[in-house]
Amino acid sequence: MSKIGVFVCHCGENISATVDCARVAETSGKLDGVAYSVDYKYMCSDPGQSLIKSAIKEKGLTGVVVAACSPRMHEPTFRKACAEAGLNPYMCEMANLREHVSWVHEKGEATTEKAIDLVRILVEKVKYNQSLNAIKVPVTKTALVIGGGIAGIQASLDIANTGHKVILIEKDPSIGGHMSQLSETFPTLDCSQCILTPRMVEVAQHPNITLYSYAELESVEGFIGNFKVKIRRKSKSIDEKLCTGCGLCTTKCPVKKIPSEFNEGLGMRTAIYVPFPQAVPNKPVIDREHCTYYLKGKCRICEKVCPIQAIRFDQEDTIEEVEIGAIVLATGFSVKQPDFFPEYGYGKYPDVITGLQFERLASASGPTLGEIRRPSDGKVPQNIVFVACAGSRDEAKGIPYCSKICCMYIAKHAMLYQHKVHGGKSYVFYMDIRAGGKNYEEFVRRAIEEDGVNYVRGRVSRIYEKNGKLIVKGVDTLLGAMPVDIEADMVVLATAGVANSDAEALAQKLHVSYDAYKFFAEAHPKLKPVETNTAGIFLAGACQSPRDIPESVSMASGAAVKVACLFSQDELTRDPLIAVVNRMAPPVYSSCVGCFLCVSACPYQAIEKEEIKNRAGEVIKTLARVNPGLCQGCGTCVAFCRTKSIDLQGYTHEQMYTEVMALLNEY
Amino acid sequence: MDELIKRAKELLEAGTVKVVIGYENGSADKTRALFAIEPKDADKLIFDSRCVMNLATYITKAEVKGKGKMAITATLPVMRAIIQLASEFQVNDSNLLVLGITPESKMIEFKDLAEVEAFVHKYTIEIEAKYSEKLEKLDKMTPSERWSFWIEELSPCFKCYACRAACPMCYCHKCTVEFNQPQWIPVPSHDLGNLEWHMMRAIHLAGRCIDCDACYNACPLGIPLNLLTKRMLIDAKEHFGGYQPSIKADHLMSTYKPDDKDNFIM
Amino acid sequence: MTLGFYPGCSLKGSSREYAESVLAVAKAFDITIEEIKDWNCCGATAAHNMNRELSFALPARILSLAEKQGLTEVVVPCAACYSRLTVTQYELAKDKELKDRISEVNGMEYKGSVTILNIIQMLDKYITPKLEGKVVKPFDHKVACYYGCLLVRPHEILKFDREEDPQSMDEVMLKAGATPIDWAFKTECCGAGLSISRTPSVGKLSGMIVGDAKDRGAEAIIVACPMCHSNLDMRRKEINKYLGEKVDIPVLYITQALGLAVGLDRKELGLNRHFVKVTV
Amino acid sequence: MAEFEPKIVAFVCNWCTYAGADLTGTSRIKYASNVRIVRFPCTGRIDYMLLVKAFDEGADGIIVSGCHPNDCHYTSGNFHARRRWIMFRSLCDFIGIDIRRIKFSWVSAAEGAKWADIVNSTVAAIRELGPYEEYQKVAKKPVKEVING
Amino acid sequence: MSSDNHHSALTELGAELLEQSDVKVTRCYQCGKCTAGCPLAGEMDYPPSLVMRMLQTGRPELEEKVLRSFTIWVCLTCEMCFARCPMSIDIPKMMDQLRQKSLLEKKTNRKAKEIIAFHKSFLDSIRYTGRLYEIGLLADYKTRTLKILDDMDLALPMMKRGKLGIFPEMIKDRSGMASIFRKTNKKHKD
Repeated sequence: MSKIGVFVCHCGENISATVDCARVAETSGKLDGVAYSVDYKYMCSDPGQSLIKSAIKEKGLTGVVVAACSPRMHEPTFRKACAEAGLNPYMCEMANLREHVSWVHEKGEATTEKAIDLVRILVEKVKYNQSLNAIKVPVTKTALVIGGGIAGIQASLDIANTGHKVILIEKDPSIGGHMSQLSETFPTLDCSQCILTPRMVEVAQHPNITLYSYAELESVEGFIGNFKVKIRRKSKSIDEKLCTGCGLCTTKCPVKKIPSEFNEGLGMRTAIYVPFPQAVPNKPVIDREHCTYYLKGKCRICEKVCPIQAIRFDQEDTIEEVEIGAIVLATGFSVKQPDFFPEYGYGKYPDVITGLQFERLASASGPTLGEIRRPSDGKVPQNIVFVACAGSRDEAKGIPYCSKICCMYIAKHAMLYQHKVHGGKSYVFYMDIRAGGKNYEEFVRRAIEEDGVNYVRGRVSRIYEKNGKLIVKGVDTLLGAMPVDIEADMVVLATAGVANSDAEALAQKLHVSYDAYKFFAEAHPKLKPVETNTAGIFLAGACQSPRDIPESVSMASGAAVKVACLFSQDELTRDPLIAVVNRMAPPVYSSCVGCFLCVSACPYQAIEKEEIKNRAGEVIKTLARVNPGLCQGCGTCVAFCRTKSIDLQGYTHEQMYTEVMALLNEY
Repeated sequence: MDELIKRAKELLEAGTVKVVIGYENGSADKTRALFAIEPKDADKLIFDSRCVMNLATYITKAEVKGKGKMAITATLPVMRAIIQLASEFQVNDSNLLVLGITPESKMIEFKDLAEVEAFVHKYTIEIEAKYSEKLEKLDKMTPSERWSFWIEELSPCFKCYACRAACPMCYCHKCTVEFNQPQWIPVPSHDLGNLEWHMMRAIHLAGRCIDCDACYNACPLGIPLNLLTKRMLIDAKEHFGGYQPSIKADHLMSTYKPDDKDNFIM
Repeated sequence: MTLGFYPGCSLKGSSREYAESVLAVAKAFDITIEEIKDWNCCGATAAHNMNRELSFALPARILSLAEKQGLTEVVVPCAACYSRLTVTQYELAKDKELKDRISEVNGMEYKGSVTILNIIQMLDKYITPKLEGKVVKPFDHKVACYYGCLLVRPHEILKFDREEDPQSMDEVMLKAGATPIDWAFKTECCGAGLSISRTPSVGKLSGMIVGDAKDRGAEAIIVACPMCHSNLDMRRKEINKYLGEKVDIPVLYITQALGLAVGLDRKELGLNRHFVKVTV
Repeated sequence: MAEFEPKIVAFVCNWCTYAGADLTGTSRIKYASNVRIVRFPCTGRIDYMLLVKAFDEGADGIIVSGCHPNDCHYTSGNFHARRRWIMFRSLCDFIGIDIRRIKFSWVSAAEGAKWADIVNSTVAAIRELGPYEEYQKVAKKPVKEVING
Repeated sequence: MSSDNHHSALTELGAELLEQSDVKVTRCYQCGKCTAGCPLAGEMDYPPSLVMRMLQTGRPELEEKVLRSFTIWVCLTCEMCFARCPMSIDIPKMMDQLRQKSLLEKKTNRKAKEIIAFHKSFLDSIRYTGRLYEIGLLADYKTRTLKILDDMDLALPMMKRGKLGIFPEMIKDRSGMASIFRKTNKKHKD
């Protein structure tokens, strides 16, 4: 006979505001098999947990149902509490009264009735729960960091400094990411490259870090502590061991008119190239899409000029297979590209540029050596307009969110412009100034008060060219919505920060969740900001949402600590929620008939054949067997088995059947 | 079928096989299964148009299998069943020899099951016209009419399980209906239980049924339950390009294609 | 090949040259045009400004008549009529209650089965594919294609071309041998419905359009809407007053320009009816 | 007379739709309270017999929901599920079970609003169809009557 | 059961706009892009974004000002605001609704007299003939507004060019047309 305890949480007022918690507890107390029921303000708090623990001990409970928030939030908390009181943790289930009831329905009879139903369903399920023991698995203490921007660099260095091995992969020829493209950084105006390049060099020289530039993730298998990863190392067409990085080849390459990615198309590069002078590794790659030899079969000038014969035209991509214990995703973000703003003429008017392009114009290492000159004719713009929220906070264009970093970099851009172009006039069209951060607001005030940047509150409707000027049709909403037209020489769009175009595919490869905008999803918005829903995979930087440098760096260090925590253990425990093939007394041994159709249904190749032998060693029956190390507990085999011979612990036939029965019996 | 008798005798005499499964004359002008163990038993072997029972049903039975290597008189449906069973690891070359009978009533002895498979693949499974018409008629009905049709048709069923016994694919030691923790299918012969039993049987045969109609032929009440499996056969063809029993290929329902149709999914 | 035809009021009155050129071009390409019998006015701006139900009832009656007549495709050359008919079709498809109410008001069944084509869609579907070899007198001029408002907006409902910097007219003109210019006022409003009641505003709005076309060297402005045409052509006095100079760039319907390119007679195309003399 | 309140059972996977429904809550989006969610690890685990059981027990409508193609936490559980649903749905239709009462959907962890929409539209659709009396008439038929009859 | 109470933040007018034209005024975050692109914002007493703001406040005196505004009549329905609105707010549809409410409650702006007169003349023309009779429209408009001399310089050349028909085009089913006007005109008499 079951003795089940039901613990109904008010979650402050989050649940009790619309659900009559006392009635839920009272009604549940009358259910068959329920020995104790109570409601309490905060069940997850210390006194709340003590309430559960003492009830388990005093009433000798055999099962526990906590009716509170989502099990995805607190199931581990309450299972741990049960274990501490001596009850097997898998005898505890949660009814989701907050996310699935109180937060989504109005106060009323029907809402409380639903809460009671959910509790009853779980009470019935718990009756069929079984004590289970956690599974132990070993840990491979090497981390994979994907993406070599500032977040990936920081995470790699931090993990490497705890004494663990790191493999850092970067899809471009050099690490550095967007930060290496920036001119100065807010709110201090220190030079981006000056603070970044020492870190890049440290990565290259660190004994614990293996850097694979020009490499991408091919595939991932396995699970926390035990990933098997394939890395595609794209052919650089050079012998990296031989190449000294002298750069002779890049000066002699005849294909010189390729828009430089590093300079955001404002400068050119050659087909064999190093993206920028401070690149790490500082060795060239051949861009096969533009190289004359690969296109036409002739040229090979670089090969002729190379003093140490390091060019390898026939080099092929290689696949590196590595065993990994944890993964940090630090793949960063992109900015929206042309044709997204037809009303602003981006892509049509050369002097309408993006913020990232402005960074290159303002950078001492950029195409204009830091002078603000407009792309069309190289003139110094005397009137410049900065448009905030170009794409961001624009639901109609599919980007309702705030890109967060633009308010600050616009202030920086306007400030840099005023510093560099004396007598120039700058305008910022903005809707709100979001400058929450240490010394951020002060920085914006400085731009307005000391550098004389004209901030106009309103959005720009259209930009068009007239007699060599860019007419910016805006509005000043603080002047009773007065239309404002400005004749500008150059316009800078604070383009929205968006997820990389391959983010979705990468997320699918790794089985991590992503949001509606393809940014990777954290496991909990507050308490698990660097974890993903897939154990052992962590997030750092702007791949999770647009963020600035200090935030990316702190997040990277946070992810690194999570990896270090994981690597501090030699073994991990895993939930035993896995499939099991039933066993029976001889001569049947199992209801499994060995058709093995489950084998192809299993996504993890976790089902094997097991031979039952008699004393003479003859095979008398062949059955399916689930390898507990490989099974991840999806249950695809369970629903497929005709004889119901496989069952899934934690979600057994009896448990699920009972839930459905309980669901409707007293609906 | 002198040739068949002769070969069966040889096999038994030589000890190549321990049992030859075939047809013999039964009562009331019907045929029944023959299990020839002694060479002389083989004299009773017959083959004619009355021999429609699917003998493959027996090759998974412990009583038959336990005797040692089997030889079987196999018409096309029987051969199909054998291949399906081989793909489900229930029979293999070491325990079965096939004495095939072609649709032209000629005997061929197959070297191994791979040869049987090649032979079977020469013929695709086609739904007979009389059934296509019935299915079409049902398709034209409203769902409510179909519901009444089936409730009425299935209502007399008293769960004798003759259909299951006759089906070569129903070889499980413990059928879902015998699973009582939980009791998936209600035990009494009640409309609901009947419905669930036949639905479950049909879906378990999806991608496996070789359309031999043995179930229908065995049903004492003449319930047209083979319409259900035929429907599954048509669906398999329409949605997934159909299937042929094949020893090595993945099973239709335990695999998927990333572009399986999902226009019904919101 | 038979195509349904809804001319609308302007094409029977102040813009009859538009109708003439549409019919002439259709004839030249062996398209039989069948006018909707007993058609009524679509209600234009006045109806939707004053009375929502009426603004759906009038276009719905037109579409019901077309259905009754067995027409499956109807070309609506006037951009304003095109907009009203399409909006009505969209709203009635979305709201069954409204659809039933309108059918009742009209005393006519409305199914919503007719495909509505604007003039560019008609040209793209039936004429430009057959244009090769037929252009005997290429319209060899720099042209500013003016789309106006109602041909492209709201995109959500019309789903035609794109709202900013549309290209479909430019492509047709390119095939007719013209050089379409890139300019900034393709989709700015000419003042439309306020032509009579607030003429000075119209002078300014239309003036900016004609001014930009002139500044960029256009030799003709190409339009697909009778309201745009009357504002840019007949209001030239007010436009010139706004611009402070005399601008005599002619305004042609796209079907007129296309007609000239395939060698149709100037009079047949109604070019003699313009206020600003067509010198191209 | 009180409006008919359909009984709806939702079979959802833990990683996408359950999490999506959690997000509906976190976003405070309101929806009809007629639905009861049963949590499965994956749509691949959802036994079609459970759907039949839900009707047996008096459900008027069923929602089955999981991860979008390629988003499955277990790589391919949803693909397997989809293939089974195709066959199962067709069989139901052939038997005469009203398949308008079984709604299949993909709702990701990011689609809180979609979950609310799915529930609301399903409730509205089932409300329009009315109680599933046709099925209930068979399900609730006493066993005895069959034996005697 | 769930309720649709989440619109409770709206005023009566706000709720009406949501019901009739799918415009939820609270969606506007006052970026001003509609005003920035409006061809006639300069001639309006309240530019479109300001109208949105006034409606958002829910203050009866501001709602009243909107209904009595010139803005709603000078709006051309050029659809530019809707096309560029980052929140996809259908301002033109909302304007239709506001105009009709203004008419119904007899709150029309005095400066809009000519515009309204033109619309009325236009609809009258259709009511009686089924189609627009341009000369009739002009004559009627001129009687309504006493602007006898305006545009006379256009009329003659138009006739010369065959652009003005002397006689009205009439549809056959004129009683049907009259019935449509009658049935849709329950609310307001002009």
